[in-house]
Amino acid sequence: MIESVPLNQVLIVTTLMFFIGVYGFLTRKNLITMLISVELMLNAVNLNFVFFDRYLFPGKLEGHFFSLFIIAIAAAEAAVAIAIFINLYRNIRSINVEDVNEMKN
Amino acid sequence: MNLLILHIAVPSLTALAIMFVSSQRQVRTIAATGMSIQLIQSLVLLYQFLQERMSGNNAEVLFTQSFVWYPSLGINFDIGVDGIAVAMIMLTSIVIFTGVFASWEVNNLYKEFFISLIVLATGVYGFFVSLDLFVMFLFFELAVIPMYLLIGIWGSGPKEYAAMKLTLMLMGGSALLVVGILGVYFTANIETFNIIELSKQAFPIEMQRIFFPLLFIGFGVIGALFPFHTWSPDGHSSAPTAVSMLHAGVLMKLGGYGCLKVAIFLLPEAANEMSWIFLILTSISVLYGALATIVQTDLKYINAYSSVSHCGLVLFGLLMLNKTASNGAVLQMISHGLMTALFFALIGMLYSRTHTRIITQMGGLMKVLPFLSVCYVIGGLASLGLPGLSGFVAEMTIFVGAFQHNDIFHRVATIIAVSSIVVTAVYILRVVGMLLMGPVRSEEYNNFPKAKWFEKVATVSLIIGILVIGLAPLWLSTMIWDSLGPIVDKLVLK
Amino acid sequence: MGYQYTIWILILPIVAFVINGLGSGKLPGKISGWIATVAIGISAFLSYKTAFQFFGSGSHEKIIAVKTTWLRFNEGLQIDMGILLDPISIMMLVVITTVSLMVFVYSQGYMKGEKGYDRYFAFLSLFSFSMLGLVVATNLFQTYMFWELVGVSSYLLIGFYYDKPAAVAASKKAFIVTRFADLGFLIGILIISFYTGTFDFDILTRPEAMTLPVTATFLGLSTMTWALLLVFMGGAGKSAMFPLHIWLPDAMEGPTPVSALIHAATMVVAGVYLVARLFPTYSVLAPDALEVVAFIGAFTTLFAAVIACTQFDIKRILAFSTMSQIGYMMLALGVSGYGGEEGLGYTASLFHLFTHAFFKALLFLGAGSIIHAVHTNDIREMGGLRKYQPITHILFLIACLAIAGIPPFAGFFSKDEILAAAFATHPIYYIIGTLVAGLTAFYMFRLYFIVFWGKSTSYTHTPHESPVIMTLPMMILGIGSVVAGLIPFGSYISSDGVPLKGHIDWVVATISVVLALVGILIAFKFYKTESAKPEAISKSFGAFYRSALSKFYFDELYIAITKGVIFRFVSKPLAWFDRNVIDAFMNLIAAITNWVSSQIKEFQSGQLQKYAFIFISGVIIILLSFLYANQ
Amino acid sequence: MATSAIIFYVVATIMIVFSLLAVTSRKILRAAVYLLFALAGTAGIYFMVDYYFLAAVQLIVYAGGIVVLIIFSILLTSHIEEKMEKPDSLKIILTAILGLGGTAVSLYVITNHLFTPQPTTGVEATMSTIGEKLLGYGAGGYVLPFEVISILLLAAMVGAIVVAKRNKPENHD
Repeated sequence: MIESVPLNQVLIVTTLMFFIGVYGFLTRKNLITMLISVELMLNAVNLNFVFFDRYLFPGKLEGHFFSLFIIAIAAAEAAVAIAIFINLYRNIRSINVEDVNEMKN
Repeated sequence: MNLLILHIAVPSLTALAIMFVSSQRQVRTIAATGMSIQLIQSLVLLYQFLQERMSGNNAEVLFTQSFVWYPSLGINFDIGVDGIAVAMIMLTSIVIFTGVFASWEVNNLYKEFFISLIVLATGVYGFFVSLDLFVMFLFFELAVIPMYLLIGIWGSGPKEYAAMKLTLMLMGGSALLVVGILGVYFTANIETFNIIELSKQAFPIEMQRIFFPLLFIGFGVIGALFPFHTWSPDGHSSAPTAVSMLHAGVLMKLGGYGCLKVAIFLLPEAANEMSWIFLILTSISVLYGALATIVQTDLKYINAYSSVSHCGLVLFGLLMLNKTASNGAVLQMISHGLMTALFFALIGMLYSRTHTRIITQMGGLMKVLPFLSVCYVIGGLASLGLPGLSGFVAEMTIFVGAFQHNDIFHRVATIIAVSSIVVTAVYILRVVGMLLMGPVRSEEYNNFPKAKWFEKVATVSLIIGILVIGLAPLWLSTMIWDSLGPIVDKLVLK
Repeated sequence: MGYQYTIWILILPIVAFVINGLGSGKLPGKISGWIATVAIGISAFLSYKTAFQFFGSGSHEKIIAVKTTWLRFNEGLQIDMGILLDPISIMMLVVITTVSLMVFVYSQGYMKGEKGYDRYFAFLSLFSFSMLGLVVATNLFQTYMFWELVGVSSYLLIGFYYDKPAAVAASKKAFIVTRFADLGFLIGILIISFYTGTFDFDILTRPEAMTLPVTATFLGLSTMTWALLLVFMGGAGKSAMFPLHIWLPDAMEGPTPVSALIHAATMVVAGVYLVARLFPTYSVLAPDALEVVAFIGAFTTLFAAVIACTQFDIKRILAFSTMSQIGYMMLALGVSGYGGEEGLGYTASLFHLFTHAFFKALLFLGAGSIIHAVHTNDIREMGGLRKYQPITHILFLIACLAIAGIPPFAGFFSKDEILAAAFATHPIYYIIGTLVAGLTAFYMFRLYFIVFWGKSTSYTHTPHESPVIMTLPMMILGIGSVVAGLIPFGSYISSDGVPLKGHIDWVVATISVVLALVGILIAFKFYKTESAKPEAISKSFGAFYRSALSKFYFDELYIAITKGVIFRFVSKPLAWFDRNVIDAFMNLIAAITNWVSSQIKEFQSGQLQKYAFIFISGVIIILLSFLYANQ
Repeated sequence: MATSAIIFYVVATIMIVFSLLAVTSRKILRAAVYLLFALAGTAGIYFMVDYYFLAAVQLIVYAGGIVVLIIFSILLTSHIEEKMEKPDSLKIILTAILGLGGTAVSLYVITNHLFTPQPTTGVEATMSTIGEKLLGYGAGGYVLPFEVISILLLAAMVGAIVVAKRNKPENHD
């Protein structure tokens, strides 16, 4: 694949994916769907790391490890986020982002 | 140890010491002691300065010392004084010394009050001794901030409004200053904020045209330049006595001092070119302030507006851009500082007895409070320029210097400014007539306590200052004259 | 022998001022009066000594006895404090110290038991100091400084009874009017210093030494003329010349000895002295200005004399008479030329100043003695006092004869010289002068007859003669009023320093004496005994009489200008403008800031997605700008 | 065209389509499932660039862990049948413009930039290499980040438990 698909084209895919994530993050109201969008963005970034690693610095594994760590952190993030959502739901019976304004004022 | 560092250290330590005591008695004893030490060392400084000059030391600034502070930006804690700074330090010492005595009877949060007051004074001292623009500005801000607290907490009347207005307007001025200072710093591009170093740079005229107004207005705001003077009446009328004294007496002088030592000194060509604009503004402010005073009825408003007029004269003298008038301007700063401090002190003392500051509701105080009344008359006479008191020396030096200008425009402006002396006489005599003379207004006036010892200390020290300058002005005038050389010669040469 | 000791003439009064001022309220009994009197006494002695030494030496050259730099303006201009001795300053020293001494002694009786006795003597000493400093000034600025000090002492003394609203108002008025005139003086000084580069009388009064380019003109007159006119404005203010005269009648609110010293003999002639001091300058550089001096002098002398005929307050009559006499002096200066016989007016003017000091001081002290006895100022409530106050009566009569110009009293000689000088140059001024001589005789004797003869009023307290401490100084002044005219004044004082042969112009003298006698006769007819004639005559003058009685409504005019125009139409709107326009503008800025911030507060909505939206937009914009910059 | 390229394009299309569906679907559970496909596609691409370990981790952690977590939380907080309300159209348009703009800028940069590979010889991403690197503390070793991530995971675990656990009744008023 590395030989047959140029870097520019694979980057188009990750860019699209990233901005789809952005779109979702900005339009969705449900916190869980926003989390889904964040995961998409993270995923796109991960792909970028891997691509740059493979295409531009073959034989080095920095991108690989970065992605690995990002996946780990994403897992941690998702765990904490979902814990917060559930707690939130328990308290205000909603996980709508616009309803979360307890700390305002 | 360098005397100038002591000038900053002593008030700081005093403020620190006050923090550790609790009773009012202890607080004011410490404050009075600290400020007395300060006064004494200012006298020593004056003496040493004159001694140095006499022994032929003609350096631009004396007692210099430099501490590296923030090397990557070229910020140093540079200190050093010339004759003007020495005179201003002397003034500050007298005013803060008397200010402590004038606030002898502050009962509410006295500890915090004295700390703020002395921190304010520290800022003023720092401003006068520093040679580094950045440090200077830092101390300038240090002087302005406590003012907000002092007026907002211990003031009277619409104090929050006044405090906010005053602080915001001064901060607005500071904002212009920052831009101006940074402009100068980056144009010079020699990685230093030192004024003396910067003054040796030749700044391009296009750049000067931009930054001179910024610096001049920035300092002009605190020097009550028309039309940026309106913080003055509100601020002064709400401020507690000592704060009014310090503010009108010293803080407003930072404006004139800064205009001279920063704006005009560093950017002489633009000063030459643009002085006429500000000259018009200051001429207005001289006459306008005086005329607006005539109809005021609140004693503090009267003094505030007359300060506008007198401080207008300071800037007016500076803008004439010659040695004599600038000399007069500096003299006027000192003279007005003493005078207005005396007025505010007396107003505070009278207010503590009559509980009103409206002159139409008072009268005949001369009979019941002879000491304070005589002091008031002396202050008034100094204000209207009686020979033998400081006001005359200062005003005449300004007028004579200004009138020596070759340009007819400047001479006409001078005549306009001169005519304020009549208006001044009118409002001073109006106040003296309504307030002190005439029949005693009310029976209860007879129960007023006579002047107390600390009130006498405060007023007498100020009057001594006024008299010394008024009777023997030559030494002071010469001292200032020598220091004006580097500043004004630069203007003439180019 | 040097003249260094003259410094003590100045120092002693100021020392007396300081002692009395600091010790106010603490000094026991009458000690303050004695301190002041002794101090001025020694000053007087030293002045006489100076006069004898100076005039005895035969030379009339200027001598600078003491000089020290007080303040330096720049390389050229500086204020010196010094003592300049020349004929006129020494003459003034003698006049001032003499009259002061008399008034100080007199005051010890007059002010006995008054509250503020020591304050009174402190102020009087201050005044004497300032006045002495004024006359010995070596330069224009020193004159100005003492000029101001004199003004302030006058203010303090007029307002001596500070709990009397009328006194307070009068003192304020006096100070402000003279201050306004001083503004002119100061501007004049500034202009002069600008063109000549000096304040020194030494240079200013040597016209031959002056090579200044008087090319600049303003409204058709040279700037130097304007400068000297402005200086004269200062003099006119102090000397109560029309139209700056309005303060003098009110100044009579002060204690009577003060009026005698300040508002009759010394301070009010400072204007004359000033013009005389700068006379060479006026004469050579600005003859036009002298024309104005003469005109103002002539007008004032007539104007004041007319008003004096209608007044009823004894001190005000004397005040108007003072104005009228000073008008004479100004007139004489104005018509005088420089040097030789031409300079008769100059000599005459100062001669009149000299003699006037004696008889006018005497008149005021006499008036004080009368007021002391009857406790009123209104002459309609007096009458027949010759029985109760014989000494005062005689002395008052002497003074009246002197002022009326009856030979051989002092006023005759000086007035004759003035009229002669006027006759030689301007016939119109001569006619006015002679007319006023008659009027003077009339109103003075009107006063004299009403007070000392007239109807015998029933007094609540029987009037009594004043004590010796008051009558003694009056007697000394009385002697002065008789003999002062016999001094060969011209040989001491003349415009160019060359002695002037004094002689009496008999034609002029006869006419004026006859007119004076006519005036006295009319007064005798009208007022010797009560009669209805004056009433009828004043009725026949109608509106003119009424306006003269109200001093031609000048007070009202000034009040309209100051109160009405400046106070109401300038200051009030300005104060309003400051509060409601400039300050409101500042407040408006604050309000706008507030409004804007309340608007943009919405950005801080707490809505996560809005933040993210703006954040990402920002990132994109920054990216775009980088792209743009890299192209 | 090489087979691998065709496979890539197919996988890429699937990923993009499911990503779009994941952010637009109005049924929340479906969105989660679409996400799963997008993530799985990513894993596929990892396989294609020979990063087998990473692909495995992606499948296990993302697809197996996070998506399951998300689905559980959906089940806890939402009704499955419920359709989410549509966001207002202004918001959609603005966001779409923003997204498209961002895409355009990025694509502009990507297409105009000439990427030059660094000719380096190095290691293959075999399991043993990864293991050595991950726990190596010499040059090129990742033990420090590895440990840091471990701590982070621990902290996240504790944090998640603390946050999500039900408050005790006495504190619950």
